[in-house]
Amino acid sequence: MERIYLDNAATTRVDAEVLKAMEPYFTDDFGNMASLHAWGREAETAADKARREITKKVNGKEHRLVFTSGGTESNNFALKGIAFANREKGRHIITTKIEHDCVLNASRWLEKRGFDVTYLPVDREGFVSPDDFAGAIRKDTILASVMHANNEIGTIEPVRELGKIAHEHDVLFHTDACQSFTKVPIDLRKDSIDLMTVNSHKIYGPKGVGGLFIRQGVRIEPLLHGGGQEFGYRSGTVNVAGIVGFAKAVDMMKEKHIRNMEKMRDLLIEGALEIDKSWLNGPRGEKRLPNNAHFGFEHIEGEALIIHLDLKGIAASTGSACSSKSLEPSHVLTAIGLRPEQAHGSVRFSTGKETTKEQIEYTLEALRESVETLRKMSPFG
Amino acid sequence: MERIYLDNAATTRVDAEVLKAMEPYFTDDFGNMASLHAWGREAETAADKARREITKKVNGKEHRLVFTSGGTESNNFALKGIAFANREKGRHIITTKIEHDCVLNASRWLEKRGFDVTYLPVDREGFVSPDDFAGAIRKDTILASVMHANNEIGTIEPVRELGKIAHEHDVLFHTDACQSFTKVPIDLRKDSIDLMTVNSHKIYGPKGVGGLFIRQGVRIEPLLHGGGQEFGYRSGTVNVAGIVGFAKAVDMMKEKHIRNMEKMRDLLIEGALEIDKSWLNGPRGEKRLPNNAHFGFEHIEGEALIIHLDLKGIAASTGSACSSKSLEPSHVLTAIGLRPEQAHGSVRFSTGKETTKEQIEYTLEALRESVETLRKMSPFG
Amino acid sequence: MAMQYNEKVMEHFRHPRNMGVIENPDAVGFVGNKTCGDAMKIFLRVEKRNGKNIIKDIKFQTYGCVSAIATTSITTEMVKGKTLDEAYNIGRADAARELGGLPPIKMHCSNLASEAIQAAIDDYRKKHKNIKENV
Amino acid sequence: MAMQYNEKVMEHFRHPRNMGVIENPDAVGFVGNKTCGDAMKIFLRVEKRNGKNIIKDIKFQTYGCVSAIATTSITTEMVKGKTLDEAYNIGRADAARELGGLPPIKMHCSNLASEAIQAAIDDYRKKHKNIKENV
Ligand SMILES: Cc1ncc(COP(=O)(O)O)c(C=O)c1O
Ligand SMILES: Cc1ncc(COP(=O)(O)O)c(C=O)c1O
Repeated sequence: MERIYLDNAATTRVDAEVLKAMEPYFTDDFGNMASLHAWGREAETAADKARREITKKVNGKEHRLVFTSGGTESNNFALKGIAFANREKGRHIITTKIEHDCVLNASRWLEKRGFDVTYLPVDREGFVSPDDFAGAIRKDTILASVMHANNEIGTIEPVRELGKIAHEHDVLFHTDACQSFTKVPIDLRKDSIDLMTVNSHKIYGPKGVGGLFIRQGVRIEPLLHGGGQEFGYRSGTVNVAGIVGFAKAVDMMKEKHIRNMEKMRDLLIEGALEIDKSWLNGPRGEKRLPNNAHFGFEHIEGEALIIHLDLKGIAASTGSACSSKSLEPSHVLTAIGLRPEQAHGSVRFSTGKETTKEQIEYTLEALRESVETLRKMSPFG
Repeated sequence: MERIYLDNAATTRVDAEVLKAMEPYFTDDFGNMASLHAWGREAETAADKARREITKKVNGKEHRLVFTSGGTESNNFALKGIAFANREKGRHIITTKIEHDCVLNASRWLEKRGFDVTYLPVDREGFVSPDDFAGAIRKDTILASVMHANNEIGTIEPVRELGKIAHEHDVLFHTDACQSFTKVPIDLRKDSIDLMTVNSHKIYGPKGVGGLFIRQGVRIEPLLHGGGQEFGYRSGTVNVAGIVGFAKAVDMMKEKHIRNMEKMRDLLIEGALEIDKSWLNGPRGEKRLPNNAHFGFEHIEGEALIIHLDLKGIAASTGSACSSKSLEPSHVLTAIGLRPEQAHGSVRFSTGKETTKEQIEYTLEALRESVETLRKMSPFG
Repeated sequence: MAMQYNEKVMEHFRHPRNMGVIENPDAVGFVGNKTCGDAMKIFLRVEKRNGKNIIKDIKFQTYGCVSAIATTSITTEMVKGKTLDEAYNIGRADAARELGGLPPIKMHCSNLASEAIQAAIDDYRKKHKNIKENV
Repeated sequence: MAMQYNEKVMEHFRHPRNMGVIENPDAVGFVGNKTCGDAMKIFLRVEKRNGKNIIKDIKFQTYGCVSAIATTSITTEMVKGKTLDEAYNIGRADAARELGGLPPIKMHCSNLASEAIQAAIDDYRKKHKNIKENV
């Protein structure tokens, strides 16, 4: 049985060339960047080169890239670090209802520590309204955090507009770009971004590596205190091999890969919507992540569908309550106005640079069958 | 020129077999542990196996190993997590003057947040006195954090005794075992340890991977909030390849490797002390890390000596002020009572499992020469 | 957390036993709803044998996750041929045990199957009582 | 942070110019101390030429880090053959520039070399003044 991986939004395969680029930093140039000797200098040179290359991709001339252990750490660092460092200025933070759990749960933690957080609603396609955003800004607002693209339904938020509004009101602007980085253009300067979260394992790089771009001059408190690595912003022995792999992954993402994701996504959307009582969540076209397809199927429970597809060798994901620890359906699907029974029947397919037309055709066939089988099993079918 | 790496306390080469064990988890079984499908299950199975294997090494029957990005994160997590979760019980924490920067700086941060920290002194060999420890415990003490072995001078602290005292007073006991893990026996149960920090890159595993053992039932708040991975203790996509490498590294550390480190350490100590006006910092024998040799040389500035040795292909480290960002000599050397000029002239050599007698002989020859040259250059020589 | 279902659970999910409907059943039980993500319908054919009410045939329909489907499937197997009293006493823990265990977070899903059977038996008893009374 | 010294700095560290002592020097300058980790001693031989005081020979001893050693070395090269007034005006930035740059955190180390030379020149002037006065 061929196995078909359509869960690239969850994580990606490390590209063989990325692994090759990393290898010397495991076994040969394995030094600690903080060391004075040749091994230390080699490590530092490699990490600084990686830092420069990644920073160039997003026009980060006024920014410093601080390496972290991933998107979750970067988001926790950004929110808590800005909050604690600027609490004399104000205690109000703006974010949205559809952020990743790490932004939401860091925000909730800050609420318990005396901060006040506004969670902006979104429309049925998942868009934050710039008017709502502007309206939420208060005198004591210090930070706004709006994701660049949503990980479930693929909505690309109008960060340029939001960043501009934030800056007009002297509010720092952070965006979580874990899903969009290298896939959707972003420009730290033109998009008025003060802080941006990125990670490596969504773009064919290794897990356990991420970064936070920080505009120079922005006051932020470290999350990890210690030896003062990463310009004092993030202590801990730097994961040089991981960083080199991250930079290689960034370098390897080419236009043709994105075009392939997009084409496969569109084939999938077209085919899946031919299934009876199905619908697409999130927007169509330009404003959708190139690799995201997210469907609802009536009378279907998502976990059962995912496992059914899994038995046919196909990897996808669901926002169904049954698949989550909280037993609540996805907060994103709820935020776009789906009823619980609609959220339960949701499935996300995320295409990759290696996805083929044959794989999509096989997947559509399997999807049709599985939906039919499960509906037949159901008392509602 | 042969290159001789004697800075294994800073970081180690990733063992070729460790890398081999990791490789499949980069490119084949690359799934996200949180995914429902086959890729997710493979990842989870691998991580859980690694977790069990590592936990077994330290008799962690009542503990859960939570994977993190390294020693710095684990220590920040332990201190801040325990402090915040138990602040209704009390606000006093005990630690020592010779902890790693990440424990000290996390403690200082907690002091700014309303906690009260006692930094215990040590004797000339770096030992914490159990009497001092017992004397420092107050009614409102919630946590004591004492490192298992010191990273600079190699002193192995009497954690079993300290843990027992802590428990008698209902104080949680944390130990930072980054330097000693797998090299010096420890038993989470017998040593009365509630929390223990470990990491991978000091034992021939990859950088960016560590863990915190947490006794079940201990109240601790996460440092990284988010998707609820790692039993809800540490969010973020789990670095499966790194964890598999960590477990392999733990498995590969054998008695013979430790015996080799020890033998090479002793050769080095014997030879270096033959140099005029030299001395050993830290204790001798059983109570010293098997791979640590730490010397002082009068009239020598450490950075110059390290770079001199570096020119001869030898990697070592120093606690000299000139090598640090703060331009202060090492807090550990100050704590054991060295005068600043003595601290400036300090050098640490840390042997490894691959260190040979020939390398030690060459190193001693180089050391003698370098010390002589630098002393000749000095106005004090 | 990847759900680690065992072989037996997966076997019942892949090939559910007694899946379907009984035309003109003696009793029907329905529990759950779409909003909470799990719903089950149980159809019974009951036969009197030696003065006892025996479940002669049983069919089910389930909307829900893997655990819900597998526990309904195995529960129908377990109660088939049993008396109504015996069937009524088969609790949720029994189905999970018979399946060789479920992921802890999924234990709640196993409630529904026994509840659905109890609902069907209640339905049968209600109807039967009515019949008796009406005679 | 690994210190990234450039080639020229390393060359001066490896092969310090004018290292050593001058027997019976015309002047001596000493700055720094062991406690702060850097100390330097400068020995001068001064010659009058065309009415000017020229540094004819210079030697140094340094206790300190790579930057300290390299800046002393290059500073002695820079002042050799210069008049005392010229030498006095060579500031710390000059040595660092001549070396092609130092790691930012190490810039402070370059102070000491010019200070040591100024101390030696002060010593020369003091002695000389005394001689004049005593004549
Ligand atoms: C939008 C978004 N933010 C944050 C994260 C968390 O990143 P990481 O898994 O690297 O911690 C993810 C992915 O998991 C994501 O999709
Ligand atoms: C004793 C001790 N604690 C903590 C750390 C920090 O660990 P890491 O580098 O994995 O963050 C180290 C090493 O750097 C150490 O030696």
